[in-house]
Amino acid sequence: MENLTRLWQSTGIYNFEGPQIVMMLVGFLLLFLAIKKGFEPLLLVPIGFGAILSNIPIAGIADEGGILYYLYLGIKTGVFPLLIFMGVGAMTDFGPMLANPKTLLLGAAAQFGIFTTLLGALALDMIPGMNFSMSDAAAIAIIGGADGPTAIYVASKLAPDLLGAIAVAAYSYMALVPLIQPPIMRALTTPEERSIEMQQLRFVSNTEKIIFPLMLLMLTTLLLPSAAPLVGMFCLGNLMNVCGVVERLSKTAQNELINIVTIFLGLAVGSKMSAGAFLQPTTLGILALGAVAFCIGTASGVLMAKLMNKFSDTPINPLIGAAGVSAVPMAARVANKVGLESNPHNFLLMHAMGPNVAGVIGSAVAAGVLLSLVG
Amino acid sequence: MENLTRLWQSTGIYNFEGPQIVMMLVGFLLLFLAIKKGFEPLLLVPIGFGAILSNIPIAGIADEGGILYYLYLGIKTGVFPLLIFMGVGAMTDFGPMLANPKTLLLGAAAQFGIFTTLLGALALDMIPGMNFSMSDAAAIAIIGGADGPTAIYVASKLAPDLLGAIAVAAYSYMALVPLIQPPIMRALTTPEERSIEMQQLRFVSNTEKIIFPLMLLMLTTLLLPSAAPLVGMFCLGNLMNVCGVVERLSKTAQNELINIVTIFLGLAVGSKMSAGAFLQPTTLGILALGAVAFCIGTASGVLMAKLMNKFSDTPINPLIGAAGVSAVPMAARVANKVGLESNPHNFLLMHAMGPNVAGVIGSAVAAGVLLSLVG
Amino acid sequence: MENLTRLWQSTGIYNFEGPQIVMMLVGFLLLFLAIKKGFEPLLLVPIGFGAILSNIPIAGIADEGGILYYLYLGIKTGVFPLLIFMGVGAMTDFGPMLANPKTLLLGAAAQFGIFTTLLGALALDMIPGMNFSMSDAAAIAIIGGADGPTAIYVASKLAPDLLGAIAVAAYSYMALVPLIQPPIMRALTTPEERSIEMQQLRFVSNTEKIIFPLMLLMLTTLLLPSAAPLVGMFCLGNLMNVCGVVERLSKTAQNELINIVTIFLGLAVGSKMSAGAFLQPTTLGILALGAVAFCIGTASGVLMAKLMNKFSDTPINPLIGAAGVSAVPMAARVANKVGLESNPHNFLLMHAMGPNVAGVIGSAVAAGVLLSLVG
Amino acid sequence: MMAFCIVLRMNETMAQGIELMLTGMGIVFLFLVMLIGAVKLMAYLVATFLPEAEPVSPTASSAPAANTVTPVVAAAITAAVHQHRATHK
Amino acid sequence: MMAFCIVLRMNETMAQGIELMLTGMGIVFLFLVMLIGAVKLMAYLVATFLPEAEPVSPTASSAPAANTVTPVVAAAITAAVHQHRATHK
Amino acid sequence: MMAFCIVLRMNETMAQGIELMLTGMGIVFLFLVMLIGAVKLMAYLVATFLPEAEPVSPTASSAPAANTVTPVVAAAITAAVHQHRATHK
Ligand code: NA
Ligand code: NA
Ligand code: NA
Repeated sequence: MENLTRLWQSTGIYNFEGPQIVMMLVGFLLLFLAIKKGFEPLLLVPIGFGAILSNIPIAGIADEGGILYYLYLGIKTGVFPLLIFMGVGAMTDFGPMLANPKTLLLGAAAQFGIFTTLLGALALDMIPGMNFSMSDAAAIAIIGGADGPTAIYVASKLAPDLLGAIAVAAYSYMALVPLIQPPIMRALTTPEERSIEMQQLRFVSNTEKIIFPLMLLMLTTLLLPSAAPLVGMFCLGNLMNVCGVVERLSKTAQNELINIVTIFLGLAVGSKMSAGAFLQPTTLGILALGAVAFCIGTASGVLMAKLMNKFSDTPINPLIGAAGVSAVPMAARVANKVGLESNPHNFLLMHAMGPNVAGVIGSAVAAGVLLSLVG
Repeated sequence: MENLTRLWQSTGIYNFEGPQIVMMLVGFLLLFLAIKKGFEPLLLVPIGFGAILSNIPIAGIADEGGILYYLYLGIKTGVFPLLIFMGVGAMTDFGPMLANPKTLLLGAAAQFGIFTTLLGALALDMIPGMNFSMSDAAAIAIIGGADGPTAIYVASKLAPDLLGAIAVAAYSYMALVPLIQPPIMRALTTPEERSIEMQQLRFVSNTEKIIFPLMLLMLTTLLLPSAAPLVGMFCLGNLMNVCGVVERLSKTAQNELINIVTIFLGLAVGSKMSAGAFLQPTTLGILALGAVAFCIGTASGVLMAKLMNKFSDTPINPLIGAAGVSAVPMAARVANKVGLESNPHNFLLMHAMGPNVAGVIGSAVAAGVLLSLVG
Repeated sequence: MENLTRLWQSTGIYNFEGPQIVMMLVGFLLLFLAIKKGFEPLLLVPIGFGAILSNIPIAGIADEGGILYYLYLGIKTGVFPLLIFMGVGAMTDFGPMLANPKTLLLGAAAQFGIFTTLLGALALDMIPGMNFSMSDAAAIAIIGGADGPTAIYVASKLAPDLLGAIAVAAYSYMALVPLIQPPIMRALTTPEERSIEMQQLRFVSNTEKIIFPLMLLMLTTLLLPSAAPLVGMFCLGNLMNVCGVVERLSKTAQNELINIVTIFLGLAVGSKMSAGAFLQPTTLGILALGAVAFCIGTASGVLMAKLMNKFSDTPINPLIGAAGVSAVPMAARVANKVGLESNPHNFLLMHAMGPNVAGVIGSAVAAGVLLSLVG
Repeated sequence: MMAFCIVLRMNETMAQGIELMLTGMGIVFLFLVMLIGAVKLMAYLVATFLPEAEPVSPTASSAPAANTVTPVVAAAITAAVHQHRATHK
Repeated sequence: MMAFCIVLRMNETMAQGIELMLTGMGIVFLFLVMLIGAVKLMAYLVATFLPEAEPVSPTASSAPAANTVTPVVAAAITAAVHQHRATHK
Repeated sequence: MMAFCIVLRMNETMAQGIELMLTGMGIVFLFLVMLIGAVKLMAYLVATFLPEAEPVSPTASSAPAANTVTPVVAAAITAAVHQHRATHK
């Protein structure tokens, strides 16, 4: 009898609290979006499941002694996002960017989304119920970088409490890039501009591809060492891939290692989606700001491309400017698709990969600035 | 000269103690059973080797600072058994169970083995030299669940000192299922019962397979949150496999990740086979109780199937009840084989997979009850 | 304005110190040797990159809280080198050695390089600016074992400060084996000796291959338990490979697991290449001693083979003695190549694999002696 | 006296064990019976609202392909797999 | 009075934010413009001192091979890959 | 006086080193000589009590298969391996 009472008092029914139920529903929503709508499933399946697990009453899966608590140490130490970034680096081809280096400017312009979001967060702080410190604002702003591991790395350093909301916003909007970007791209360009065909990319030798990651790391070292962990691990992955002599390490970094870390990282991010931290007005603010960040980043990239066309002979299709937000390779595919609407023979994919990977560098640099000045 | 003395005093010959030698022989016996007899080699090779390594005098491989000490942290935190369970979940097909859900009752009945073993352990406590606390008894009882990761997880929480003996008993008896079960199955059934042919299983849609792990997790959350870590990681693995959008994560969970963790887990279990903890009368008690647990679980499953036939129109071959003990997929294969003896055209394998995976759920539920009421 | 000042003061340009620049150049040199010259790239790419990362000013990637700091824990605990050794064990075929066990003597003789290096280090201690304690000397001596994981394991226990220089020296000279060994081999042998054809190796049964790693571990246990961690993990890998029942574990140990650990181990070794520890006269001493160690090891192996020919009927080609230094499989290939110069029909590769793997055992034994008497 | 105490304690412990057994088996059955209900309900709801066409003999289509493998092709398969493994190591 | 203070603080914070924005975008552009220069310099230096022959139509050579795959060979390929996967699991 | 002390210490350290060298090489040889004995004993015992038939020319059986690979099959192999790698990435 006593056992039954004890058991009853340890059921979820007895212990459930409203906010936990809401957070579980959020977890199910993420799973639905990931599985049925194809929203960045590799991250959102573990994140959504982690959100569910960490809100199970009594079980304490995200509390000290629970598995999600231990997995979160991988984020707290920065090891997981950096290992993911190494794997992404190994999967990245800098060839198109090296063939047309001025597309780096598009990757720079798109970071405008980050800094306007920062201002937006500070402005929202005026609304009662929203409390964003400068650190919080900087962590939210990085959503505009459209780069998951960078956002998680920065948020874990500047605003761990907001990590769940920031990661969810970042991956959700990355998944929504095909819906968010095209209207903005069409609104800011004429059909003629969208039809611009670009010159074929020059051949890039392997020597250049090997030197580039080292050069990028050196520039980071000289100008912005605070970005060096992110840029460094990215460059290590890239170098392992292009140098050709450590193929087995490169393949493992791109496959098994990144897969293992993705499962762990996703679950650990989900474990930060506790009701106390997530069910706040601030989360709505974060979601709103994230959407604004993506829109401004897209617009900045397109407008920068139009500006460059005023000063340059070799024309740039302004659509590829939108790829400067990162969201690799989704944003580049979107640029290609919108371009095909106006000119069915115009394949922009490879041209858009340049600003796309430039956007990754750009947001890592922006992250370095924020970590250096705010952290 | 001094060096030689020092070296001589640091040899194994000089330092060997009898109990260590016996434990090494136990390690060699496990290796022999694994390699020559095919007893669950994936676990018993690392466990046996870990037992040998941890009993080498002077080297201190299982002491603080040694590699087995660090690997054991993965068990102490519960991370290793839960990751294994995630991989097992990814390899599990709930289809046959969903097609014939009443086989879940067979998986419930077989857990009778767990609770009679609990009583048995408490009874053995009366024998001088055997000292089993309630926690010890519960940890020993879980051997009857015939499920390795569940047994290790529960033992690591309730009776870490008995972990070595419990894990060895669990895996040994799982390997012995083809010897233990058939006589019991034949004794409790008539040839006519063993010849019963079962209806072909209905088609199970993928939607059902996706919803099931989430539904199972929700039921666990509502009724028995203490089972949520086990059931949750199992359901995560299963969901990753059936949802179809994270194939690379699912494959890694089923292959490289589970392989790596299996090596580490096995070695770490072996490191708990120190002479002090293992060479006790209690170990003999554990081995005896484990055998009884398997026998009673098998019998309960078969008898439950016979009982169900009394109340149901669609007949169940009672042999598949024996698969309710888990020991996936060995017990299902045994049911199939014994069935073929009586009716060479009767393939029970898929029908037995239902109670087989139901047994995994059943023992996770039983584990939750024990952790909740005893832990 | 304040921000700009703060940023400027956090640039690498502002903070660079000369020694860090030199260490970065050392890192680039290692990358160049690995990528362009093919020097042991699997280790030297991560080591070189780790050296660069850990010398970036401000970023603190190797300081507490940085990723390289956390990765170094894997070396500090001994886990990484032992896991690499397990993988190497799984890749090792003891067949040729079992077919011709007296080649084990060649693997013993080559360890002479280790102990003369020890004396050399103690002698160098007399030179002002060189300070080698007995522990340092022992850690440096192990370079002569020509075995990376053994060297890293011993150095991490006896002289962590010298780890960077020792690992670099060990892998560099292993890469230089095709340049270092042939002149010595030619100088110590006559053309007739180099033309000696050896008897075909006898068939070795699988039973012998399964028993051997267990026997080797038992001998280590009895005589030299301090070598048991190294020898034990090596034997575990080997047993998993030859026993045939845990193929999936063996493949993972040889591929994904060793690849992951290699990346981490390399980066962590690189993180010990700080200017303070590396830019010392002692590093030059270590490099010089390492070269001497390889030369003496090679010569000892060759001379031992010649000595054995004086007492044995079945002739041994003395070239295979050089393979006794380890550097698997490079040294065996060198023996084969030098042999082909004198006798184009004489394939020594399989015969040289015997002393080659014997050299691994020999240096693990020597490591055990050093850890036991010096540590 | 002491023996009496031990017996008393035994009985008490055994009583606890028996209670645990009854509770435990009760929970296990309750849980799995509820799961049966949930699975049946789900099957009904899915069949009603989210019907999915059963693939027509899913294995039949691949079987003929397997049967028509000629010896030369079988050799190719074997060799390809071997070669792949060799290169993959 | 308190409202005044808040407005003051806001303005101060916003001013900090704007300064951060200007600094940040400045650094981002400075960094990437320098990177453009470095990439162009590298391209020039590599082309001058370490020229590498451009592979002649790298995809053209493999295309014919792919086109000449006959049905029987296609079946072999499929089967080999399937078999490999099955054995690799 | 100090120089004398240093020399003394040196000699002492060198003496220790030499002793370590002799002990070390002794142990290494002792260990490997015992291992030779053990391997020989094992080979004898295995050959006596657990004889295993030597596979008759293990490579000979696979060689013909390799030799009869026709060009079309070779193409299939290559394509299969390429395709597999592409799909595996
Ligand atoms: Na970006
Ligand atoms: Na079970
Ligand atoms: Na060696």
